Amino acid sequence: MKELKFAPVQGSEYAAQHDALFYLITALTVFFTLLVGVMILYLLIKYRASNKNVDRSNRIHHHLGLELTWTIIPTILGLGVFFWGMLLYKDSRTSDDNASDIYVVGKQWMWHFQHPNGLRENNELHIPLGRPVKITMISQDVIHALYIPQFRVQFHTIPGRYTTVNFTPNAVGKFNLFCTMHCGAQHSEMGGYVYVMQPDEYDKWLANGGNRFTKKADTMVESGRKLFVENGCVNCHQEKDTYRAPSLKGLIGKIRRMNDGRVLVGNESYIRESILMPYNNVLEGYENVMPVYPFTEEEVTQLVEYIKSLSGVSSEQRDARAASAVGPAKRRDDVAKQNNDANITKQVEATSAEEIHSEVTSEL
Amino acid sequence: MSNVVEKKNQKDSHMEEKNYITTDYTLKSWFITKDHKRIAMLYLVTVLIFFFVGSVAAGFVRFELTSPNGQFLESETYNRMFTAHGVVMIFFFLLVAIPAVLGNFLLPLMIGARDLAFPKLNLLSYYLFLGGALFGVTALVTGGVDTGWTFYTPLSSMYSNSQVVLTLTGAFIAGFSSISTAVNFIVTIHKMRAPGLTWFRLPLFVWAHYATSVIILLGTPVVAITLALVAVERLLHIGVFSPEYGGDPVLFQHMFWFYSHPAVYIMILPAMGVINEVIACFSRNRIFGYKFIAASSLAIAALGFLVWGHHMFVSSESYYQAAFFSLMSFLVAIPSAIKVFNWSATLYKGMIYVTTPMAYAIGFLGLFVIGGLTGLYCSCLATDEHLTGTYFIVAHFHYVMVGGTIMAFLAGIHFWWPKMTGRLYPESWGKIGMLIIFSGFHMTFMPQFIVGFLGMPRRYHYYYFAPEFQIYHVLSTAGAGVLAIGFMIPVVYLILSLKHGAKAPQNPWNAKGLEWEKVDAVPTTHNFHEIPVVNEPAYNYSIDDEPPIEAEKTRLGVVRESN
Amino acid sequence: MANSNHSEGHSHVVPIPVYTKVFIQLLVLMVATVAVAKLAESNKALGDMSYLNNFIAMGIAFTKALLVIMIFMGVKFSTKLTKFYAFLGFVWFSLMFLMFMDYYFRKDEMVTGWSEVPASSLSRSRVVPGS
Amino acid sequence: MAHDAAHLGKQQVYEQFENIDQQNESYLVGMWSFLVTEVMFFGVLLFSYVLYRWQYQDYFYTIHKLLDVNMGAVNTVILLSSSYSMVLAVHFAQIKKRSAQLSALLFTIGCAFGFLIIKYFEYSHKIHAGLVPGPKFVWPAVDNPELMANVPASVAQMFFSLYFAMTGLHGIHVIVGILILGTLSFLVWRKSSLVEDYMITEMIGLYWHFVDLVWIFLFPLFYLMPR
Repeated sequence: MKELKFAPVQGSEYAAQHDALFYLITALTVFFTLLVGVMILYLLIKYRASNKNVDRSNRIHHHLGLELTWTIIPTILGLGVFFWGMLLYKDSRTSDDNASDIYVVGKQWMWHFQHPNGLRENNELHIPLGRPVKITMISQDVIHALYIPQFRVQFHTIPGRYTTVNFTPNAVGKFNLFCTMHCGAQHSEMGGYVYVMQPDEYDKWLANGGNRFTKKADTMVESGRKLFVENGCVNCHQEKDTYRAPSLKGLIGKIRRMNDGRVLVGNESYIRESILMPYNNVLEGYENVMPVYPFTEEEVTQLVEYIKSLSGVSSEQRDARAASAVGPAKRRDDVAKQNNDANITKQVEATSAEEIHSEVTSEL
Repeated sequence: MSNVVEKKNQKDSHMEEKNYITTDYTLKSWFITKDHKRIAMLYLVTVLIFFFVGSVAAGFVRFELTSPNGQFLESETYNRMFTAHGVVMIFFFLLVAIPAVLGNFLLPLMIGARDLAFPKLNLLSYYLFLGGALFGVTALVTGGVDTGWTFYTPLSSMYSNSQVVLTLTGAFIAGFSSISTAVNFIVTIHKMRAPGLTWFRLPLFVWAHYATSVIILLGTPVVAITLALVAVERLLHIGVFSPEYGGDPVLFQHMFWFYSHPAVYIMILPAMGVINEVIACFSRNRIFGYKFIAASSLAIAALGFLVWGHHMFVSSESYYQAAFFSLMSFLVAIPSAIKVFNWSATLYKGMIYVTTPMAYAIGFLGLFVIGGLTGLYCSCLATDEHLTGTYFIVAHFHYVMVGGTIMAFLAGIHFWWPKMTGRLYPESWGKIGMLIIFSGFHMTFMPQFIVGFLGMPRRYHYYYFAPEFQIYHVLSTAGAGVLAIGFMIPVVYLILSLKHGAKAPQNPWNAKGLEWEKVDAVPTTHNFHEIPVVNEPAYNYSIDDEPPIEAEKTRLGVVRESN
Repeated sequence: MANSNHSEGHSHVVPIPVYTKVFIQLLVLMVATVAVAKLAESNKALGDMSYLNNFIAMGIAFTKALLVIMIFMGVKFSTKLTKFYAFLGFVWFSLMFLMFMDYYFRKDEMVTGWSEVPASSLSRSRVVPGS
Repeated sequence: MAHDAAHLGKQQVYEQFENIDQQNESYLVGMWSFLVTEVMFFGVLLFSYVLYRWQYQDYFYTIHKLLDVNMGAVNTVILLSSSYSMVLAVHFAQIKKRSAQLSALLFTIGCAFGFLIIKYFEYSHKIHAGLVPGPKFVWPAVDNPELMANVPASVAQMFFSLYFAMTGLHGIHVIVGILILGTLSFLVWRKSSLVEDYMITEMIGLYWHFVDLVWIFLFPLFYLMPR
């Protein structure tokens, strides 16, 4: 028989921070439960009706001081817990700049993962130790929720909208992967495992094309490029802006104005919406001429990666830059330093963003 | 119908009026009654049937979970079972149990009125409830629903192959029953109080029901129209909530929880009202901090509408809104804490008789404190990220709803049983039943906290991915067995007491309040022989009050004449 | 009973000319709102000013609603209790617009949301995903 | 207590009430709290409308041109007039001018029918043009295909879903109103003792004004469509 467990393994950096808060609230819960419980039992016994030898004179029925005490103390404690929880939550929801991207499509009833190098996995996810991960998720049917208890993270996977989960695994092992949003008949079978491996083992695993695939698949960028060419996107979206369509180079992070006056930023969601519902966001100065392409969510993620690569920010490129700078070891500080270079390009775009901003504000 | 004057004359000439039960024995007289007490009894029978149905479904669920690979159900059937459990228990039991049964019976008695303001509307609300419930039952019989009681889109609107529309119709109609009851209560409380019964002399039970009614009034229409939109979407394939058609599934969650979180307060506020009455009576003491408790009821009702977002911390709600709702959720806990401390303080210098209702009230405190405090984990953003959607949440809301509402319901049923039926229940059996329910409850739901923290997702049929959860599920199921036995005990002795119970005197507990002091042992159809005039505060107890009836005199088979 | 001896309030009989005046006001407002809308649509010269039609149309709707509630529905002549319930629904309905917070804020946060950026957040545009 | 009742004529005081004042005020509060639920009821739809309009602002603006402003305007005038005749009915009920009350009520019912007839023309036109959301939705709309070509069908469906949901729910309220008003007129015509109490007319009036109130908001939101 397995030994009795009372707490899940702490598999990520966040898990330890989460548990600190968790045990603090547990302490508060136990303390107040005991406080009320002991108080009630003591009063019950002391003032039981059969006990006539107890002073019951001078009863009081209200006492402002007491009321304020037990209003204010719980409020302060509650606010403390609130702020701690809020800050921690913010950390866990913010992705690390160096995080490796992994795309997930949730469908009834499986998880479909794509690594940037094109490797795909179903209901299994292999990741290296110590490397921050940003999972970008979308559902192609109903709402699911990706949940990895050992990492203490969970978020809904919603149709029509990208959501993310961020974590940095810091323990090697096999962890659970669950769907926590009821999604139909086989909801409880929509699960699997997350394998956290030593970085060198992981590199080996990657090089071998994972456990199941002997043949190396196209990277996501390559697959995206193929889709881009095969579907004729390249006819309109060319190197330079044409009268029919804008260039997609440097789209990521760029802030542009639509023909109805809204100002949008180019990110994954923007690209996705422009592919599936091109009529929704038409760039200023262009006509709505792009037809709707019925890509699957997987294909869309590949196109997203490809279009990101045009801006030089696909995961693959970032990894390659990091690798060329510091060799195979992926120490986070080094990667961060490396990434500053990438930021320079973005600074340039940010200035143009500021310009648009001032333009917008002056108009308002 | 006649004028008031004539009524009073009649009463003078018929001093030996029959009580509301004996006034007419025909079945028809029950089914077209406009008497709030009879309607309350109709509700009582109906909700108990639904409690049974919901419990059976829960039994299937618990039994299935004793093995990581399930016992004998298909996953489809399992999903229908837990949905049936949720839908029946919430829409057809918890939301109506205390307001429609105890509230209906007691409000006019407590405020010195002959009936609710709109007796016909009251009867209509019963039939709406019954109609809604029948739709629900039809849905269950013809295949069930598999979406969970939350009906999240697009699963419910586009993907599910079950009786969603029927169930939604049932919930929709039952919603109108709630609304008409709420309108009735509000008007009654505002306009029909006896002379001298000012707001701050009202029993806190009445305050609690007032707050509840306001919530129902403001919340129920929202969920009604939202569910109707889902049904329409299912039938016509239009997309207010479906991303394929440009809609937003998260909007449904906002609208749904806009009502369904306050609905939790619809369940718990009347329960708190009951607890006030019971604790004050059996500690022979005025409720400590009357005004704070009254105000906290209203505070809960108001703040309760500002916390719906805490059900959506991980459903792509924006960070800033999540923070706002988290803050409000911490604040809404404060009024509940105030109530708990005030109840404890009421015991101080009390003359405490631990009768069955009092035992249930203490049990309520024990469970509600745990349920309320575990709410902190769920309103705190960081911990909720891990715990939401797991068995931790399941355990938490069972502690609040079952531990809170059902314990209080049982406390109230026992407390007012003599008034409702004119019979006493056996006191010793009452306490045994309470102890079994209390311990069975902890056995059932304590393991679920642990297994939830370990990461067991809710609504899972199989958990072969993590077989180490099994031990907790087995413990929980064993506890559920104990709980089932516990619930059977009161049902048996209460039914037996109808025939064999000792006759209740007018005021067996020597309690204060119009319903005990100014009304016959079993109230007559129009409750009061003449409208009482109130000139003292509520709960005007003193230590010199007579003790409640002795336990020996309440055994089944002992017949005592009413005084 | 608490309020048994007040019989002014609700049985207040309002003279017909009051109603007629309100009715005429309503009709005038009605004509005004349609006229403004048509003007805003047809007159290109107004250009970007046409968004003002927003405020005018809704402002007129609120005025009309207030006239109906206060005079036709007699809230002006009724007790405080009635007044309370008459406005409770509207106040509470506006609470629902808290939901907008969600849709508005979702655009500019660390959670990848939709892609619209409100002007207020442009200065913080470096938090965009994909960076 | 009973003197009031005697003084005010045959007004019936039900047994749960002490006197006519209490009863009337109870009715009023009850009716208003019912209207609170109605506000929340329409509120949900209104919110959905505002949200999606905010998201698809330009498209909604384009689509709204398919609606006929003139029909909407005429309907608004009709409803306003019916509200006016309704207050007159309440006024005559208060001063017990039964025949005047009856004619005011009949005028109100006539207006309600007028409203429905115009709505019928509007709806049937939309139905013929295939604008009912669902599998048979026709888009771009036949009325103005060039203008509508740029508008995605899903947004148009959303617009018309909301349009039919809100005006439909309002229409149901009008029909219910006609039934209640019809019953009331019948009772007044038969000089039933039930309507001796003007409160019944007053409550039905409140309901009817609420129906008017909803339309006061629906009209600019859908037909004038502020940009």
